[in-house]
Amino acid sequence: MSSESLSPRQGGLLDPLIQSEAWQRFSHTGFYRFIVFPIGQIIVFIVAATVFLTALAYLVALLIPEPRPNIVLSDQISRQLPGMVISGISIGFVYAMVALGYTLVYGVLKFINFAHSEIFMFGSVIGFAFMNFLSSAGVLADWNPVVLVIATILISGIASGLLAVLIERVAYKPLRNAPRLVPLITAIGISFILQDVVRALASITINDFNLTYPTRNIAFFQNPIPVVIGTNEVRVRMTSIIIVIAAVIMLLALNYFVNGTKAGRGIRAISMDQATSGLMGIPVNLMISLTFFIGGAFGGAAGALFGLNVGNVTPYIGFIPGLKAFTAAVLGGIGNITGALLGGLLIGMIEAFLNGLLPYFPAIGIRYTDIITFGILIAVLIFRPSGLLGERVDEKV
Amino acid sequence: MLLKVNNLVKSFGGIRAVRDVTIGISEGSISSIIGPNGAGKTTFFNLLTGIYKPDQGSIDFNGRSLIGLRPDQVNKAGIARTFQSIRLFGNMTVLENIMVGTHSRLHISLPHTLLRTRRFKEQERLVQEKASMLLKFAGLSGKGDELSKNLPYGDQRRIEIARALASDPKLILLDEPTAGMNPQESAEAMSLFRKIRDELGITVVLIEHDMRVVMGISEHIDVLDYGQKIAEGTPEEIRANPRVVEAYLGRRAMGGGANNDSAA
Amino acid sequence: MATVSAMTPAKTGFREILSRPAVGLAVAILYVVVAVLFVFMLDRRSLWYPLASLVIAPIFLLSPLVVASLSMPRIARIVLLVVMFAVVMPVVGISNPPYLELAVQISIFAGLALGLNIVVGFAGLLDLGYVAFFAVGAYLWGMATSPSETIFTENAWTVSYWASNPDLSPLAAGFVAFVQSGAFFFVMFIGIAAAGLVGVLLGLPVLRLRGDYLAIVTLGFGEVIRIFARNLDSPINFTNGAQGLRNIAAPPLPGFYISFTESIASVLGLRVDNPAVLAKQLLFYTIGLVLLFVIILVCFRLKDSVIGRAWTAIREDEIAAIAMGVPLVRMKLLAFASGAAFAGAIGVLYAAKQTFIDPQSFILLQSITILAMVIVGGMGNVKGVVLGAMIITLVELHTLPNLSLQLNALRNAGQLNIPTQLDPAKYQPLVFGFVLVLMMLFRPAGLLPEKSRRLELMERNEDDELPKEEPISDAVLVDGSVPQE
Amino acid sequence: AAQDGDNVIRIASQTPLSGPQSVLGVSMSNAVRLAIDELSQPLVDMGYTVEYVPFDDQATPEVGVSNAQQIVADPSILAVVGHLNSGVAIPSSEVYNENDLVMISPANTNPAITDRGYATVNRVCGRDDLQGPTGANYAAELGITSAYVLHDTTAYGQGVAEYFQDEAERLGITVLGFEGTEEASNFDAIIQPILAQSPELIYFGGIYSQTAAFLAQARAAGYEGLFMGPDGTDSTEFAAIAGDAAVGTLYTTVAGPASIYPNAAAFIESYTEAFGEGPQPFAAQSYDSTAIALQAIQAAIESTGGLPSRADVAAAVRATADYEGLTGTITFDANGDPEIGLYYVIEVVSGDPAEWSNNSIIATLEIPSPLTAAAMAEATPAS
Amino acid sequence: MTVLLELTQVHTYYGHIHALKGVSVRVDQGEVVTLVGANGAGKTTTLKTISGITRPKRGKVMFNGQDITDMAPHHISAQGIAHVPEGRRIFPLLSVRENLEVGSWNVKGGRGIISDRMNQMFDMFPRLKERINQKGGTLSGGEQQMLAMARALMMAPSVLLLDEPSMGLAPVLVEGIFEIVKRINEAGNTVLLVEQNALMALEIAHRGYVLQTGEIVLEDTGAALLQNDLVRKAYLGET
Ligand SMILES: Nc1ncnc2c1ncn2[C@@H]1O[C@H](COP(=O)(O)OP(=O)(O)OP(=O)(O)O)[C@@H](O)[C@H]1O
Ligand SMILES: Nc1ncnc2c1ncn2[C@@H]1O[C@H](COP(=O)(O)OP(=O)(O)OP(=O)(O)O)[C@@H](O)[C@H]1O
Ligand SMILES: [Mg+2]
Ligand SMILES: [Mg+2]
Repeated sequence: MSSESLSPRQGGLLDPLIQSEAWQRFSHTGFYRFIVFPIGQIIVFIVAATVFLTALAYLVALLIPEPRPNIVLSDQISRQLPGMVISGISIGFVYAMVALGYTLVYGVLKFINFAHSEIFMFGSVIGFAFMNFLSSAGVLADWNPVVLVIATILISGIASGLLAVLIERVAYKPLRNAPRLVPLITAIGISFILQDVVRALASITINDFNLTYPTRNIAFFQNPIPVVIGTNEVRVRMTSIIIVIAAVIMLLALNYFVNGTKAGRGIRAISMDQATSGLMGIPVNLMISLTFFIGGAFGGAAGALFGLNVGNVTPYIGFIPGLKAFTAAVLGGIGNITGALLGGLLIGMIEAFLNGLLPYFPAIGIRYTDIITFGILIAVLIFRPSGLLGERVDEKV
Repeated sequence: MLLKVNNLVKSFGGIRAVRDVTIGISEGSISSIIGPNGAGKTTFFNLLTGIYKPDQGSIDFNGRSLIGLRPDQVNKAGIARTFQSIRLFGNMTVLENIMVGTHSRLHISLPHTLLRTRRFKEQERLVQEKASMLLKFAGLSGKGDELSKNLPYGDQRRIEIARALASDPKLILLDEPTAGMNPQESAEAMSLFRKIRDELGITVVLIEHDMRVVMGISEHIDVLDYGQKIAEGTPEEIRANPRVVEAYLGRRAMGGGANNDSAA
Repeated sequence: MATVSAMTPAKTGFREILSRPAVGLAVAILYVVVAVLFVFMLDRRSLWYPLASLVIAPIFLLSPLVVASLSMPRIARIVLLVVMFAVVMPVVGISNPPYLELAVQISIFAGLALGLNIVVGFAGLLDLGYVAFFAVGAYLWGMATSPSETIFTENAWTVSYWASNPDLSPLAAGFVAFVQSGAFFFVMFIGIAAAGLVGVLLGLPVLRLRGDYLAIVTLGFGEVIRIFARNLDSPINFTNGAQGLRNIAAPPLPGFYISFTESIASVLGLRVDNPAVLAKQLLFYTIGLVLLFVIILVCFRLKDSVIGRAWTAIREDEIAAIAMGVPLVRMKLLAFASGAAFAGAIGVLYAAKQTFIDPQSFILLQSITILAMVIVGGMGNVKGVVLGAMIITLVELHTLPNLSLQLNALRNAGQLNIPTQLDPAKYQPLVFGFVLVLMMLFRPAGLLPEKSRRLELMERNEDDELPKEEPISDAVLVDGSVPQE
Repeated sequence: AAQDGDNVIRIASQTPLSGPQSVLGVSMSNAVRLAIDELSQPLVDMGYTVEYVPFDDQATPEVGVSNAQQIVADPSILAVVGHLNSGVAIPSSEVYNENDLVMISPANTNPAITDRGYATVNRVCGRDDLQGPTGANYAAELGITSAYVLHDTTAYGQGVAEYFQDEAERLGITVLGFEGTEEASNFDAIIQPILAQSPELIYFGGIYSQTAAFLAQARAAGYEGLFMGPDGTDSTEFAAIAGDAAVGTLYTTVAGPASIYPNAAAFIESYTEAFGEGPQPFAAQSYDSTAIALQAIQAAIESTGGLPSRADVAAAVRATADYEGLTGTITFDANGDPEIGLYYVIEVVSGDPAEWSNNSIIATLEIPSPLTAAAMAEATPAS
Repeated sequence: MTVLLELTQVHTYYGHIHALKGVSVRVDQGEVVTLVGANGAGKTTTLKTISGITRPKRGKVMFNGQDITDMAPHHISAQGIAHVPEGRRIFPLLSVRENLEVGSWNVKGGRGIISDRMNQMFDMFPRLKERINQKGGTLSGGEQQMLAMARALMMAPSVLLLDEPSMGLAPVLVEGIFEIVKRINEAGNTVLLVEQNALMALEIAHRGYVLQTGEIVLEDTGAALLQNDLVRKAYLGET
């Protein structure tokens, strides 16, 4: 596992600033390294992706101004732009949070934890269970919505993290010396088990496994916020804003944890060499459990946020977001934390743009969204075989 | 000259690992390349064998340029090598390892393989024979059916050499072949290197830090430092070269260690 | 250097006796006879029928593998296998058609697993989209012969298998008849070629990728093929999209299959209403078996050749392999293409047997199931992979359904009371998940590991005696190539 | 009871009992069980035991076919009720048909099911090529001029959506978009171009779990037009998921709402009592399918005087005429389609799941099956 | 002198390979002890058995009067045993500073102590200070060896286990490494040294053991072993 170097590369326009003494001092403070820089990075990613995709869209509009009779593509783009960007960002952050789980585990144990999409699902179900409990106790409406959201994220995050640790202990730890494909198969087995166990529990307790978040009666979550941009008004859903804020806070915390704390350093050391880490005094198993806990907690929290956003979850919702998040992790460079963030945002944005604009090309349509997304992934990997931010490990021989 | 390298350059990002190296190897010789850690010796081998692409310079081998060839093509052209950190096919037997080495000399055809034609069987038989011959040659008799990863270090070095020999090279490149051997074992290894040249007629180039081996076997030595060639000559000339002594051989212990290039 | 300590003595006694050819032969014959007797003893009317069948089906279907594994004179083995496949299996199949169906499904999945094994097990390339090549073969035959209204059936330029044009000239009619009789096998070859070609086309750009990057790209490719299959119904209809292709043709049924079926049935005293149906199953069984046989032969021949050694070398260490003269991309492409070609051929058989295909038959879960067969059986080991395919197919198609049928029968008989929420029929994937996890935990190298992996496994078994607390990966420290310098 | 084999009659069902589609599959299976419990008395009186054997086809063709082989191998199974997915029903019914075993489908609306003309294959549900146009016709009647059509990319959803689109265009409605998506929960991005074109109607060919989630999010994003779906919409869960956004939704179905049909009301009541939850779409049809099978077996026994052969049962099923079921009166035509399909257009009146049975019928259409229509056309040649 | 570290009749296996067949080794407080032996004799395995990476099947490892046979590696290292493993094994993607920080995992007493120690290391290996923010993997072989040593010394161990610290190093650096070992020992630390370069190792060692195929065949003072015929022939390359 690696994280991007925290100091900007040299040789740019900003060199005079970067080389100034004040900046040097500032750039080594924790405030810069763990707050300013990561937030800057997120903003840069979002802005860059938006600008790039928008430019591309207008380029297409230039080439094919009227893909369908009475549809002027450029008009549609400007009308839909804010909506597409917002939905791209909000789902992008969900993908990013799930992708982090893949990336952390991959970084440390070098295997793809396919059960992670079920951890995500579990988080969404726990979120439901918690809110449903409050709702049936009749106190849901009394809770301050902000407190409610925080509590839900915490509870589903912790529960999912513990579940991930449990899975690691039972199904992966005994196989740590086995060929890497073996835990892949147990992970798939665990997926089946988790889906059905959750389903059985849901069926027994509420006799149904279509779980609808009770928040649809709470005005705070339901009433969209109208935002007027230029001449057109977009309605931003509260849940989208919640996702973005929660994800950013959690990502900052993770960045601090991995790059700024002793435990984080230990995890990074383990990812490179378990045996030597043990020699250094690092409790390897504990650190691996910690990794699973954090990855699981992120997945679970993302699940709860997702559930809150879409309103309805089942034991089977994990698969598609899981697949996309996995794609995102690979796109960004698997094992790389910043890469997972970038990959998630990119996949979310690309999807939003494609889903928003392909309908104007009836011969293609949004049914080809996934194909185009995968096409982009393949193209990126052909030119950057280790993903966008993956370290190019040209093996030294 | 079997191999003629002119003005070879290779950098990694800011690190200039090989700068403007010109080296010639004459046919039938045993020669060494020495130099401090990080001097670019292994990188030089990697450039010769196509694992890295040179930034500049030419490599002419046996009258043809090797620039732009893939490692397998270089192998086919007649250069075989071993690795500084042993890279055997750990889960294959010793014999199988050596058999893989013959790959570039074989005729590979799917129909023949699937139909098990006479020609296929004949070729398999030849490969087997050659592998057994090399097994004996490298002093590994009786260990042919063991998994290579289960053998001790010294034997693994020998397997690597036998595997490299299996492709009938004109030139063999050995990267620190005696590292981790004790003096006794190093002496045995030296006689193996001589046999390779004398009995098989293969030109040998080695990278070594063990001066007993280098001085005892080399007919010619090139010295690299900071990616540049700083000296060449016979062992006696090198031993007497003050630049080499200062950069590499060392008179007395120097606490900080004064070798090395790497990033500025 | 260290010496190799004596092998564990406890097991040798029994093993040694079994390894005598005469004993092996006797045990094999006894096994087969008992298995067949068991099948004929099955009483469909018994309350415990599902449970009995659940136990007996694997016993019976595994018998060829038992014969293949016991030591006995080569000729005896061949005779025994031929008798098994040519006589015992068809007879049992006619008396108990679900077992015949199972045999066909097993041959299909074993063939697929063996194809994937070439890519994953031999060459070490993780392919998560293998089902795409299967789809290519299946759609080829499906599009050629389905009466569903695709561009192929609407336009005259393809010979429709079903509606031969009455106005054809005698010459053309003769050609059509020829194509019809040989079409299946002809298309099977095209399927091999087409899937192999697709394998190369995909492989060319992506084989430079390492490990898990390759996995995600192949996964994406599998999805792409499925999505194309689903969406290529407009603007021009190639695949009939989500509606799928129905009434796909079967290969022509030779007459003697029907008479064979009828005579066997009359010998067994069975009433067979529609012998053609059973005969068709037998035909698929034959094709599946021959195909599987060819695939196994090809696997063995490839593995035990320059090509196989090159693949193993690539799997072990790419850089060393290329430096030793193994052309990486070409050998990887060969692995990809041969694995794909098998899948293509089996796809044709699958479409013909299934008579209906739609994009849902080719989802990611299929690829993963096939991968599970390879790994559960023992990556790289042909016999192991066949066993893995058998077991997973049996568990999915026979064991689990029968388990829930048994519970349901008990419930119908009033002997068991299960709330509907916990209806066992609903939880087959749960049990399947447990089966996967437990199998891997207890046999991490697969049921029948490859030779070298078997050695690793033994090491692990001994390690089990060590304190469980902190198993530190020792392999890393000693064997791992150290990336840093 | 099962020991005395010759008197055991079994009815099998094949539906997805596991996986995401199991909500529907389980409910179908439950309804079959309920029908057998409630309606097998006449057969019991004749001295037979009727048993139910549920199979899980996992919505997967291999599993369906393999189960089908097991089913046909059990001679006491005289009828199959199933499947949910046409992709599974088509290959499995080849096996049934080869063995003369009758299948009655409660849910496969794909035209291909009966268009093969098999003597053993029947269905009690509507056909996509009739249901889709029903919706379009009604939309035209409402004076809708523009519509946006979505589907779930399944054979069912896409099929019905395509028939809707064709009819709508024929009637002069502008179809602003026709899109299929596998997305099940997050529709943010998909809604954008719809909002940008402000259609008067969205038609979504799919199952309620997807369509309801879509509707809720579309309303939240500001969509104010009409929403319409096929019979996959007909579930209390639709209201549970979409909440107040569900109000005003239109859907087409062959099953009238319970509030108007006393039989249906009784069914819902006994179903809820037995299984603790309300029936899902296709449950009523499954009940009817089973009832028809039981009735046909009874008729076959009466005419043959003993345990009938499967072919007898198949013939008896095909001969079903004027059967008064929960979902209307059924007479099979020669292909196994109901001769006259009674299609309702229903409007959702409340976001409360408990109120679902009070949904109001706003149009009723009788549409003949293609065979029947052809026969009628022959009988009264157009002048 | 007090016995600091003691292996009694240790048997270690790799699967069915019996690598140590009853090895007994004693290291006293303040000594430099070296293990000499051919390839595959079991030297590395002995060190790995001490630091808990491999587990002996039989036998006992005592440290400071405490049984550490079945302890996890991180607990053993917390006892004050530092192991510089064969092949250096630097964390390639961590910077030099981070590598040293990882080495001080068990150091109690906060930032102050750690930065003091780090400065000591920089005094000992000035080269490392120049490379403080460079990634470990990009260092040259010699620098990595220094880093490996410094990383182990960060935990101020009472015993240092060194496995072939001179392998692959230029002659000039080999001298430097031995110089440092001497200095460390003079500062009061105990060292267990494994070296192919038996001559130099025996020169600085107080005592030495000769290992052959997993068994101890000789034990004596360093000076005496240097004179021993077997040693001279087999390990010093003399004829
Ligand atoms: N793939 C690579 N990426 C980055 N830097 C590299 C790479 N390969 C080599 N280097 C750098 O190039 C320089 C020369 O390395 P090389 O391995 O050739 O040294 P060497 O002479 O073989 O040293 P040694 O005797 O220690 O093996 C070193 O500074 C090394 O860090
Ligand atoms: N991971 C392993 N798996 C199997 N056998 C091993 C393993 N590690 C070491 N061995 C074997 O154990 C024996 C002792 O090895 P060890 O590495 O301790 O020797 P050594 O004295 O350090 O040799 P060297 O001088 O080569 O470093 C050797 O026969 C070796 O082949
Ligand atoms: Mg080197
Ligand atoms: Mg060693």
